Amino acid sequence: MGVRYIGAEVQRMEDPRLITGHGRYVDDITMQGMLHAAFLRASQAHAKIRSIDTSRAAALPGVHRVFTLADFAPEYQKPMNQLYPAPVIEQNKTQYPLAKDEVCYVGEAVAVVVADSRAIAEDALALIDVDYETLPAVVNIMTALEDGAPLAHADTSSNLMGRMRSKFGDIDDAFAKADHVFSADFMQHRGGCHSMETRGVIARDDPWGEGLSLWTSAQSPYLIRRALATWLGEPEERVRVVAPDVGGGFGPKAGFYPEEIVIPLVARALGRPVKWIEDRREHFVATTTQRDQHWHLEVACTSEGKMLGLRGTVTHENGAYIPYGILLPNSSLMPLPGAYSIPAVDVGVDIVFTNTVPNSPVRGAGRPCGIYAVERMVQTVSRELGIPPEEVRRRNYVRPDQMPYKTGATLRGGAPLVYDSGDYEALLDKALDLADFAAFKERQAAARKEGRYLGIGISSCIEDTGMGPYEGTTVRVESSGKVAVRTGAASQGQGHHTMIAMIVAENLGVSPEDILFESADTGKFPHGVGTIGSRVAANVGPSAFDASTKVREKALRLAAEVLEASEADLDIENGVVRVNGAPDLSVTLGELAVKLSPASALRVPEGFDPLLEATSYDGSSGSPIACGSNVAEVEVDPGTGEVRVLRYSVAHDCGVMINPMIVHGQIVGGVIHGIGNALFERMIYDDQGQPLTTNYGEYLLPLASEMPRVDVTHMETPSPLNSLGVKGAGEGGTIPAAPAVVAAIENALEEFNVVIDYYPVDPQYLCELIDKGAAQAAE
Amino acid sequence: MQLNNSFTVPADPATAWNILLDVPRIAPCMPGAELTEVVGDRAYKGNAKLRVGPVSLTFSGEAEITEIDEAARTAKVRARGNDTKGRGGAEAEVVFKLSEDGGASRVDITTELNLSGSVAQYGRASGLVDAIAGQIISDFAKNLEAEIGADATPAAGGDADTLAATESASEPAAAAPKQDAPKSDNSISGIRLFFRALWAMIRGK
Amino acid sequence: MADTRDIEVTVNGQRHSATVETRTSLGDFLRQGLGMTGTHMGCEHGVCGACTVLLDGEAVRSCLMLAVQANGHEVTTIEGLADADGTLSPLQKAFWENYGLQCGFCTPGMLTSLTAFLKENPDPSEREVREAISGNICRCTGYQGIVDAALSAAKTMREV
Amino acid sequence: MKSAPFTYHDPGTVDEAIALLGQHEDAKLLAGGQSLMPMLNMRFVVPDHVVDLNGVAGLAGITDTGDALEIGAMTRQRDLMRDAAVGAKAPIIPEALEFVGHFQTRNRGTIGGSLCHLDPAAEQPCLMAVYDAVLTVQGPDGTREVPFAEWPLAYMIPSIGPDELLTKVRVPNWAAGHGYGFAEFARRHGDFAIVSAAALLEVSGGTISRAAIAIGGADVRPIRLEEAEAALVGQAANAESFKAAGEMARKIDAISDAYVSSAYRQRLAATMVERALAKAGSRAGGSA
Repeated sequence: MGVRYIGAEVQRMEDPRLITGHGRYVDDITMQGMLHAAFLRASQAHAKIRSIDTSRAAALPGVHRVFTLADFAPEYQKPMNQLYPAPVIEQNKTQYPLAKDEVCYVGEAVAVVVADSRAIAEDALALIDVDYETLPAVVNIMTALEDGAPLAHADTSSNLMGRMRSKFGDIDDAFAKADHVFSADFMQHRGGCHSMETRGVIARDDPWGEGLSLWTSAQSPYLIRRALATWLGEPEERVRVVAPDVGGGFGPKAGFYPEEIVIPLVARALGRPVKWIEDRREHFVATTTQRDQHWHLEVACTSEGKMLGLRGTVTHENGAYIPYGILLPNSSLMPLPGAYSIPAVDVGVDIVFTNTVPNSPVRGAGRPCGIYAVERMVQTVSRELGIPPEEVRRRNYVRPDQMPYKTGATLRGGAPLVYDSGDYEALLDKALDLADFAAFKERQAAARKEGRYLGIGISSCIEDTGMGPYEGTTVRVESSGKVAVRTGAASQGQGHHTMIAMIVAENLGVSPEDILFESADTGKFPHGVGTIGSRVAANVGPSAFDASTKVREKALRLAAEVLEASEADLDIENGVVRVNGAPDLSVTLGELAVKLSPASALRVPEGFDPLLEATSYDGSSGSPIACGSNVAEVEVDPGTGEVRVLRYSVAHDCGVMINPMIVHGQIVGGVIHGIGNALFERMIYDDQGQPLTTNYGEYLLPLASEMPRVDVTHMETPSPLNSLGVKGAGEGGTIPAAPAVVAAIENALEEFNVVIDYYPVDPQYLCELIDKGAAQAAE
Repeated sequence: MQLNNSFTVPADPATAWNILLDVPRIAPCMPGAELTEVVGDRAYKGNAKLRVGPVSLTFSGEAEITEIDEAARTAKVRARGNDTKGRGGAEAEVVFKLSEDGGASRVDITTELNLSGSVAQYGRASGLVDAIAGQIISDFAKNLEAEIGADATPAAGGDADTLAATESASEPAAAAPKQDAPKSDNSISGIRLFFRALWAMIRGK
Repeated sequence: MADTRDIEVTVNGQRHSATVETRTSLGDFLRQGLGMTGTHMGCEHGVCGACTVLLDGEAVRSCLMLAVQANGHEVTTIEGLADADGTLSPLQKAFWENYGLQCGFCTPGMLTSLTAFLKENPDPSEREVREAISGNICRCTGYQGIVDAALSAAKTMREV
Repeated sequence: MKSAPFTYHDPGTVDEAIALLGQHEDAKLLAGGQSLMPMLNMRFVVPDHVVDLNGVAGLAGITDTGDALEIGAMTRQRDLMRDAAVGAKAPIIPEALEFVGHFQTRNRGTIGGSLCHLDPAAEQPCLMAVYDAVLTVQGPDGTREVPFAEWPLAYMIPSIGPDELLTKVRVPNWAAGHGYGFAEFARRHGDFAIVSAAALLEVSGGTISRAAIAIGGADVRPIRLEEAEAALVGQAANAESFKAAGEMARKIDAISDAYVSSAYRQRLAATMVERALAKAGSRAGGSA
């Protein structure tokens, strides 16, 4: 075996060009004759469009054309496709690529201007006159299902998009035999993705040549290709979708957007490449986000704090349309009952239309919400029964001897959710050690003497990762000896190039620098799924391993013939196949590649096909379940309500780590995203559906100055579900962060009896709770 | 968002009622407002200029008196307008109710105001609409009082050098000493409004 | 008719003459006018910091300056941080070694900001580094790798 | 998010700048650009003309006149923070400027720009309020002086005409060794304050002989806490008197917006005033 890379902290292959300014993001691409587009977006949350007059805009010098839906061919005046059909969707509302006669959220695309420059296109937007008839808007999910509530769509009779339920075990029995039943109500508000690169699309149509090409800042180019081809009624082979360097994704870039239809259509109509780059204000109103979710839960438990059942209802905000099916509500329910062996669950969710931007997964999708809900109930049991929170967890964890553990829930594909491996209690101990939990009470007491309020909070989570079906890889040795590796998986900063190069390099006996990596181009690799749900390492990892194994075997088989040696005596190192014990006998991988595809008139070696290449779609046979326990230590300033996270400790298990440095970065970045959700990020709409938070002075992304250092430790429990033993790591930092932070705040403010029922926990809200608690204590 | 304001007209209800329904006559009393066209029996077109801090807006739109109840002395006005530079719009339904108040007339105004577009999408400045509305109503009332008193048409827009009022009603912006007030660039900083509906700059709750 | 001006700007040591529309931001001019796409526009309202460049050595937001205002000045972008022979600056090297980036979109602003900061503060504390980059938003890294990179680069530069 | 087109002017002198303002309707002055440029990019502000002050001679610089600091309107925040005279005579200024945006924006941002933009939550107007600074405004008919108390006319509207220019501010010196303290609560480093407080104290023998307190962010313009200032004079500079002053701050008028209620602003005002005074008290060496 050559050099070991798997498990090593290899510096990223992506970085040299990115730190010298030579990345290639969509907006960095220019083309001959390229024009620029800007969208007119609905200023009303809900309105009928009486008329649109584009004549003044079209007359502006520099404007090539202005399009509304009516300017498209009749076959294109139809709504977008539903990519995730599901029986529970009772009202299937997808939007038109440009609004037809009704707008249902502020930001919905109404018209598009194509001009010589973006600035001119924006000048023209102000000259388009839309005559709206304002309709009542629905914004608040808590009243959206009431009789007489305004309707999000004029032609519907209810705002209920659909209902679903996670139900298993004997819930009635669980509650009948419980010593205690406790309940909690809480609102969860998660914000947007806010990748630092906004979305962007370039389309070029070459009907007599390469067909329609799309460069888009996306997580799922293959999904876009299929959706676009299907919508257009054209062959997928004539549509090429490329995701070049992408400046962050975090969920919302995994969808299929109106702009990805409109820009190709207008590029085709004008016969010129057209670029649209979303600006930051558009990002606030036109890129899908997560928003409100309300939970009412009851937990049945014994006097010892053993949880027997969970039941309740969830109200989930869907936004105006359904671009992601029921993905988000589903992934909110699926993680129940978290890291705990709770035998019975019965939780239903009402999915509600509102006149706000459509909702989508954001890092972790619904999992952070589901885990937050479970962890809230653990905290509730702890508080009500006076059992320390870590102890309640110990009494309820799924134990290693229960693995594989079927929760009773089902995954999106219908398969049962099975926890494959892990030791949750050991992981908690590691987290507590890292956090110096044992000495916290002393720290807290010392601080209290100085008038400071410290608190500590724990959370534990599981995460289903690596969902199928596949993410393939092709490995091909070139005549130069370099190794071309291609996959469909798009990267938005996760370091796929490095990770895959490490696997292939180790397996094939080449240097990672000799690997030519290309990904996320439907013209170069036939099929892919997308970079979502912490699935890439657990799918591309095995396929890269498998493909490179096949190439290695082929190379060794051929080398054995060439070198007249036994395969068992061969090894590959640094691209050269050598015979053990006979160092002079060698052949390079490049030479072997040439032998397989020789010049004309020569023969391909018998028993071989002509390429030193293999493709694999090997992946994971189920969802590897990653897990983590986090400990947050916070200080609350009762004078202002400000919360500072002083210390944050993570014990995480994502199976075998291919590159621990990359895993570490994913965890730390994920935690900070989660802390942002817990404390800062809030997207406010007014009661008419006008978004009030539309700039970065008001939408509070976490900054370096407020964020703590995150300490991370790992366990590596290999997953039995794939060849490398890996589990996903991309969202494991985010999922448990909010419950840990919220529990820590409550702990810090115990003397005020603060119980938090909303996040993000802003300081004003916290001051209200503190003042209320202080007043009660004074009575 | 709903706004509630009131003012007093120094005239008996019957007189005040007729004045109030005489839109061409009272429009110039509204700070920033300019009536450009009478388009129907009770429908009007016009512009309203408003400056809030560094943002100068001109709303262009129309208003119509949609209901008149002579007996109850109640009138309903619908108005809507859009900023001429594409920064958003305002739409309002305004109910005026006139009642006797110690020989004079009290006008109670209830406004359902909807702002849209970028003018509506700035959370930090939300909460100021009420204060601005209060200021404009107070300036309007003052101008109207002068109008009724003089029984002559005042200079267009009054000469109220009103700046986008965001002061609380008890401490009006106009209290700034006159001699220190800058020369007003009428096209921009003089705040004239058409109908209440169109003051619309900043955001409400 | 568009209002334009002729300007002369030195970017990364090289002089450029151009005619710019006066409303064009410095960032857009660098990217579209000069084709130097290393500078990224993240928010165009001065908060995210991705577009930060050095103007006569001081870090500024290139979205909050007009190109015409750079007339006669020197601008350094991410493309100009390495030596002419391609040798990475100690800060760039430290970003690579400390995993100071993931998607790379905020990186130009981080590198330019920290280049200016470390020149004035050769021996910063972690707190000071965190405050220095508080005007640069990163959504991927959680900032830790960036902070470590800055501290490591400072140490390297002090030892040179 | 590209600015609408405008005609750009770059005068070299104050007179040229004023002349340009007189000639053109709807002209905007461009100082450091850290507030105007975002509003241009977002098209909240759509002027026909932009008059750039960055090339105007004589608008930047700091002069110590003995009884006051005279600060040119185009003096950049960075230069104020680095200036030795400001550090010695008015140390609250660099302390407060740490809270203004980020170092990259302070490299461009100017004091005059901030005073004319007049965001109620901005730090520099709050500083001018605590100092009773005097602003010099120049127009076609010459110059006039405006005490800061009369500068804000309304929300983000200063007392300046369309053809006038703010040229400098005069910040009167306090006694050597005076106490100073700036406290601010914002959600994140560099954000606009939700509430800030600036306090200046002169203390002799443990007793307060002079006090000034300004609060930013709470109302539509910075406000002075005159009642508390008067109450403090003659009192011991200690935690008790500072707390009492804070309680007076709780009664101020405060605005509410989509994020924060007036009640919370009042609560913060109490905390910030108390904290600013505590800092000022400790620096004045007032006996506790």
